[in-house]
Amino acid sequence: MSVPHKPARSLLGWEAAVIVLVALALLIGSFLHDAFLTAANLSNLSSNLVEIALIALTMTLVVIAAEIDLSVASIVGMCSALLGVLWAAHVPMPLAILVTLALGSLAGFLNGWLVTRLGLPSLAVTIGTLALYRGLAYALLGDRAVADFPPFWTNLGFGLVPGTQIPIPIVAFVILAAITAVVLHATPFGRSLYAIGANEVAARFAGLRVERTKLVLFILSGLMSAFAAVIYTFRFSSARADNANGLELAVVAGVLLGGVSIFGGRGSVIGVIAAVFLIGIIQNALTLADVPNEILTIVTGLLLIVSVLGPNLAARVKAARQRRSQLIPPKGGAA
Amino acid sequence: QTGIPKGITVAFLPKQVNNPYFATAWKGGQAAIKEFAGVGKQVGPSDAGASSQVSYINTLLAQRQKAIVVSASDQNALVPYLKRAMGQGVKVVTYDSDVAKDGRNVFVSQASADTIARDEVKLLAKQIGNKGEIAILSATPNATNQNAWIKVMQEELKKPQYKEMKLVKIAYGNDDDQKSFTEMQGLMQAYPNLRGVISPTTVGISAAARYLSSSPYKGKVALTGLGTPNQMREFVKNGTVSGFALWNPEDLGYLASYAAAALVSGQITGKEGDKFSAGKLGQRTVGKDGVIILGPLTVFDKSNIDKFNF
Amino acid sequence: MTEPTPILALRHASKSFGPVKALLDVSLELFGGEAHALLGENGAGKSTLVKILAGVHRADGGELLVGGRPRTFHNTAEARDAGIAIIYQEPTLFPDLTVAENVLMGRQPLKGGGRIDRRAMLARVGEILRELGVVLDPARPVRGLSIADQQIVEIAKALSFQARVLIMDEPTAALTGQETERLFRVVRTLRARGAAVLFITHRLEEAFAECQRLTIMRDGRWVNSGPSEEYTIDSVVHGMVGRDVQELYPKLAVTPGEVALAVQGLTRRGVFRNVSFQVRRGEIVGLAGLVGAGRSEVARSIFGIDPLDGGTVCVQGRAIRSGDTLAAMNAGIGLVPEDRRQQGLVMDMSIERNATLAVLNRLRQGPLMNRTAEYQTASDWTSKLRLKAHRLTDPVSTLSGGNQQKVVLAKWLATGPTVLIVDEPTRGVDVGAKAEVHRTIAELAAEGLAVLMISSDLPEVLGMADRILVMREGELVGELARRDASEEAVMYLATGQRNAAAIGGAA
Amino acid sequence: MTQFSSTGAAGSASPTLLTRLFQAREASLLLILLALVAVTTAINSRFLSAQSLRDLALNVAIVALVVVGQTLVLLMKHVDLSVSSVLGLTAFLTGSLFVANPGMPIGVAFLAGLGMGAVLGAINGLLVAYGKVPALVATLGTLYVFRGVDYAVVHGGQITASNLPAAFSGFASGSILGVPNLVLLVLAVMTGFGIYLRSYRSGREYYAVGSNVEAANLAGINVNRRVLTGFVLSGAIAGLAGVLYLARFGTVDAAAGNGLELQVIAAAVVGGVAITGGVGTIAGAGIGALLLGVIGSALVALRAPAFWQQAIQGALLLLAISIDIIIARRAARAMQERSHR
Ligand SMILES: Nc1ncnc2c1ncn2[C@@H]1O[C@H](COP(=O)(O)OP(=O)(O)OP(=O)(O)O)[C@@H](O)[C@H]1O
Ligand SMILES: Nc1ncnc2c1ncn2[C@@H]1O[C@H](COP(=O)(O)OP(=O)(O)OP(=O)(O)O)[C@@H](O)[C@H]1O
Ligand SMILES: [Mg+2]
Ligand SMILES: [Mg+2]
Repeated sequence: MSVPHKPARSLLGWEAAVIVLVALALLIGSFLHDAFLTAANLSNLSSNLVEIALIALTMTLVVIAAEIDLSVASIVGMCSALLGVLWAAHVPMPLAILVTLALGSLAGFLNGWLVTRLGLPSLAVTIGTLALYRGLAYALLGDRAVADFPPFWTNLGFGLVPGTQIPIPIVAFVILAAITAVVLHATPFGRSLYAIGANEVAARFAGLRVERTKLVLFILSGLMSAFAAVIYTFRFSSARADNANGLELAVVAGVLLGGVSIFGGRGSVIGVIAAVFLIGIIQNALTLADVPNEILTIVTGLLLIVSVLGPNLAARVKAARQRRSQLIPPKGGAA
Repeated sequence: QTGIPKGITVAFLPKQVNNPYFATAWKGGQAAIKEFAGVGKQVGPSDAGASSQVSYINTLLAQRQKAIVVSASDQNALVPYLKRAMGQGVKVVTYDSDVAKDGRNVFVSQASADTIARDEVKLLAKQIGNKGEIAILSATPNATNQNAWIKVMQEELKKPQYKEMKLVKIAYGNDDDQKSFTEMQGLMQAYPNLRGVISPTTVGISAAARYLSSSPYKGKVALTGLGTPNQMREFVKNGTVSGFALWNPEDLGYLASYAAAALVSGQITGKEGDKFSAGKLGQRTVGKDGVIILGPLTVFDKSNIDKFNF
Repeated sequence: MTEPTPILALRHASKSFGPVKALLDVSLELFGGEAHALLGENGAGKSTLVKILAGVHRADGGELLVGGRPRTFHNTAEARDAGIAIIYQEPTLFPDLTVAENVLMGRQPLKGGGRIDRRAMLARVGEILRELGVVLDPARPVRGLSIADQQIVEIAKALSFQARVLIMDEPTAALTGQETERLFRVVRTLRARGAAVLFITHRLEEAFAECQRLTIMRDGRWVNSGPSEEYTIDSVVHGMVGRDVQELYPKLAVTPGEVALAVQGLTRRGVFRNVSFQVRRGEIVGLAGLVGAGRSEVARSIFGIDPLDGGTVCVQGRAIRSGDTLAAMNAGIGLVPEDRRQQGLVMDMSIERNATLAVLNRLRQGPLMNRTAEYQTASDWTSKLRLKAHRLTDPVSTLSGGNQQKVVLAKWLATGPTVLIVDEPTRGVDVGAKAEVHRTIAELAAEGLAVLMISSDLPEVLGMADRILVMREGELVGELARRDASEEAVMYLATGQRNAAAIGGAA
Repeated sequence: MTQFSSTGAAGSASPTLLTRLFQAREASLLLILLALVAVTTAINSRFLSAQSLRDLALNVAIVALVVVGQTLVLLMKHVDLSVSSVLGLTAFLTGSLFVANPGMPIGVAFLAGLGMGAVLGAINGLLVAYGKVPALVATLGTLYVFRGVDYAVVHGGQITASNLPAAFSGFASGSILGVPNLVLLVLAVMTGFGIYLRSYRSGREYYAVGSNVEAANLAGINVNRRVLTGFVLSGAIAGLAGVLYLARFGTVDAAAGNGLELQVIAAAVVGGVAITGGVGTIAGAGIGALLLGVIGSALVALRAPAFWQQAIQGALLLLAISIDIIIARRAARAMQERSHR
């Protein structure tokens, strides 16, 4: 059987490609509209992406371990609703945030428990909890919206680092992204995720705690979603049950575009970050150029497809060319 | 003759660009912009989420539009961003669905919440003889307008003349045709004694009417609410629905455009009592809290429905 | 006998995978009524050759003749339709489908309206299995079958249509004597009907016993071919390895030390019962038995992969928690599992990453990985085992079967275990490498490692073990000291029948 | 080796055990379903009225139809997320055909829906089979693309019942012996594919491909063609569902079918179709769709508070798949222990 011959380098190639595409998008964007390459616009653009980017970090880990968490957006909604309820009940904000983060972790724990204990496929489990958590958001907050958050806190979601155009949440994102990258690429834990994702049985036979690792990943995913919920709530100064509806697809799209294999075992943080921003930049540039919304939707879909199709076709062309060149003189003996 | 300079840029930002209701409103808005020789466009998300509207506000700001005419998906979420826009000299008009009042210059309201809610209750009460169980089939649970109207309806129902009417359920069709359809069907199952339904949303009422018209409850359960004549014509004629109401969404957009132009040209500032001329709609006055009211609802029934086409 | 035209011939075939030249100018001729053995070290290119004959790979150069006429197979269906039946090295079955459907996939018997005739299908496969002398329910799903049973399904598949050429890539690696003997009986029948057989094995005795002709390969090149009478085991080995191999079973004499592994009353419902034994430091204890006796299951439970229903496992006197692999590893147990593709390796990961997978937590500096140590560990052990690989950063999937096995061994030796359980350690490993694996195990034992060796290769168990435990149907039925052990004695215990010894082992 | 080999159990005992096991998966679902119906009816007798059964069947019909196509794809270890967009787009385009040619016979509408769906499905199939794009990625991409095209075509417009010819509306509201036409059509499609998957060589190939692609290749199955066919069928069925959607609801706007893909996958999974490929039946998937539909209606009929409905639905969904896997696990374990005596 022919083995899919995809050494690690071709992945690096894809990441480099995404980064080049980001640069290209910035360049083209600046031609499309002169307001594009302004600090204010870039600041808005990135602040609009922050929740997606945050959740994409943990989603990267989850997908590399060959699982998926589709319930993230619902966790955001549920946690946002809880934050609103707590605030409306006069719970002090720091405590309310802590409880919210705890609820997110709990939601992640339930996902992880169902996946690891009962051995259910995560796609099925998180489709179920997608409904459950969104439902709980409505159960918590119903048709109400809580909006009277104190300016100190909303400024954390909305404001800029004094003297700059950098949105405050982006600072949090940069820190968390760095931590995630180090954990994934340079620690035994990160290493083990690749093995678990590529062959769970072999990972278990190598003494890796597959179940526990996955449980941790789902908890992290829930926790990160809760953190994103806090930022979301403050950024819009609005706690509603339908917050972040449908966000999961944007997150998954970013992760896949970033070169993470949906089958697990392959991917990197930097690629995902580049991809999330690539989507954001393209959408922003096209919106500025008054390209209608439906085209944006199409472009997002095409990007996703091309991100995998492109390298596949390139590899095939390369292989064909190699075969042709080999027909001429075989060099050297056996390797 | 209007005193509006040429070339004013006006951007419409509806909740959803693909919604037929907003498409109609934009038709009116566009017509007005043409009349005062402005430059108009409509942009917006395909899904009704507050966060997607925010990114549009930001790009409109970056594009230096003179006025933004927005129907808000969330009463609060847009406020900080709209404030920033106003801080940079952009005039903000809300239409159809308002935001907190410091987030805009004026709100062009289809009708006051009180009028809408009262008229709806009155319409239904007449159809069921002020008696029996009723339900409301709303849009999304967070729809600002609908929630405001429902609140007034609940107050209204406490009045003595409605004491024999009992609101048993508020259902949500999420402004999704299929969901509204099945919600309506669920209502009939869960509440056998239901006499009437109010659906204050154009998507909800047409789906509900469609369900009723093909069910044994046709003509037995009254249905009213807010709908467009084109959607409802068939059901009025076949006796499923005897009457419903709406304003003219085209006029709503038209008025919003003129309000935006009046703000930009400095004719009004949004103060109570400011007056401006709104083309074919004549002279209009800004009311309390910067609200400009389009006018009373039109009630549609067998006798007049064929006179309308929207 | 005049030389007839070969049924199948490969002339001057070459094949490269990127930089790896798997085959270089290899020729082979298969004649009707003859069995032909293809011999060579791991990675010599045998499986690659098979896959070219099967239509899986297309050769870069050379030609393929079927019945004297040139052919090109674009896919496996074409090869099959040309009458070539293949048993691949690794079982390729549909775990969710029944045994019968696996055997007849795409060729299910039909009844009216083109619908599948289930009853006929079960009957036909039942018959083939009976012919093979195997009790295997054709209606059960393949999932859950042991490797050996899977191999039998593969064999049944190959026999299920009237093949003119039967190609078998190490079909016996997972089988014990009896099953092997039954397979050979079927092969002889086929030969008598005029079919040609190509047989790949690392058990040279089998090649000499069953094959009329041999072809030897080394490093992707053809070395020589000829009637088997013209060869001796030594000349074959020399041809394969290019040098003389030292002793195949280099067992070193050791005096056993303290008890390293002690298991008491191990029970797993429905699988094995009340298994108790000890392994001392320096000792190599063989665990023999027929396929399906439950040896691998015992090993898995000791290592904590499967939970126990009863009994205790102690390493150096300390009990370890049941069902906890990490605890078993920390206590010093290592397990080289029997199924290297599923259990032993992460096929898409590099050789280096695989070799260090079990020691990740040791290879770090503070919380971060130490890349130098990582590379060092991997290259140490792989070079010690003489791994044949292009680069350590290549995916394991590009290695030949035997070299893959070496990577699994390297992974476990890197943990520096006190107790090493090896399950079929040399399955599919060539003689040269086998000797190396044996030497490594013997040396480690001499240094104080306790080894539990599960093997279906009786000569290997006899040659390497200090003591031999025998299992039958999930129970430990006897123990033999090295000096008392013989093939007959082991087979007697394993089968409970005296005459069974006659067909024990292929040697 | 004889009696020591593998199962060891007497050859005749296992098949009955096995068939029982397979039946058990569907039987357990049916049992849950019946219990739910019984409880709901006990509390609200209207739940079993002819009208509400009709409504229920009609509601489930469209999801159940799309599930058939999804099952084909899931069996091969792929997934088709784009079905909702395919449905929305074909529903609108078919409606537009009626607007453009008011006299169009309804047979043509069905053919057009099938055809458009097949073309869209072929795009997915080509991407997955020949472009080697993982199905989740490819169909998530086309989910966006097809919906985007839908938005662009619809552009704030809408098809309403008044645009549709009387014959079409008549077919939609008609019934035979009290069973709505739409439901009959869906049942026919399900039965056809059920038999096809069970008893035809090419039907079995779906299982083979999902169970082990390599083995399927070696068995001479043209995997690429099978995968392409599966996606084409899934698309065509979603297209047909689009036509039925148009017939059933009369109104189609740009949002038609939005989010349906998760419902469909949930139904298949609840019905015992494994996301990991190779396992499942059309009957099971159909029962899964029915179960989800019944849960939805039962909650309404039981007057569950509106804001709790979705949460309860999610919880029940989780419960259903959990119970299913636990039963399956028990059965497998029982079989293993039995085979070892
Ligand atoms: N798909 C592939 N991609 C890259 N290299 C491959 C591939 N298949 C085989 N090789 C390489 O080709 C060479 C020959 O491998 P092959 O599997 O034919 O050996 P073999 O003789 O069957 O060995 P063994 O006895 O271990 O099974 C090896 O070096 C192997 O690494
Ligand atoms: N993954 C599995 N799932 C279920 N049953 C299995 C599995 N693997 C093996 N078995 C069954 O367990 C029994 C014991 O098999 P085991 O592999 O332990 O035997 P063994 O003595 O190690 O033989 P082998 O030489 O094949 O390794 C066999 O009857 C087999 O069918
Ligand atoms: Mg080989
Ligand atoms: Mg074994």
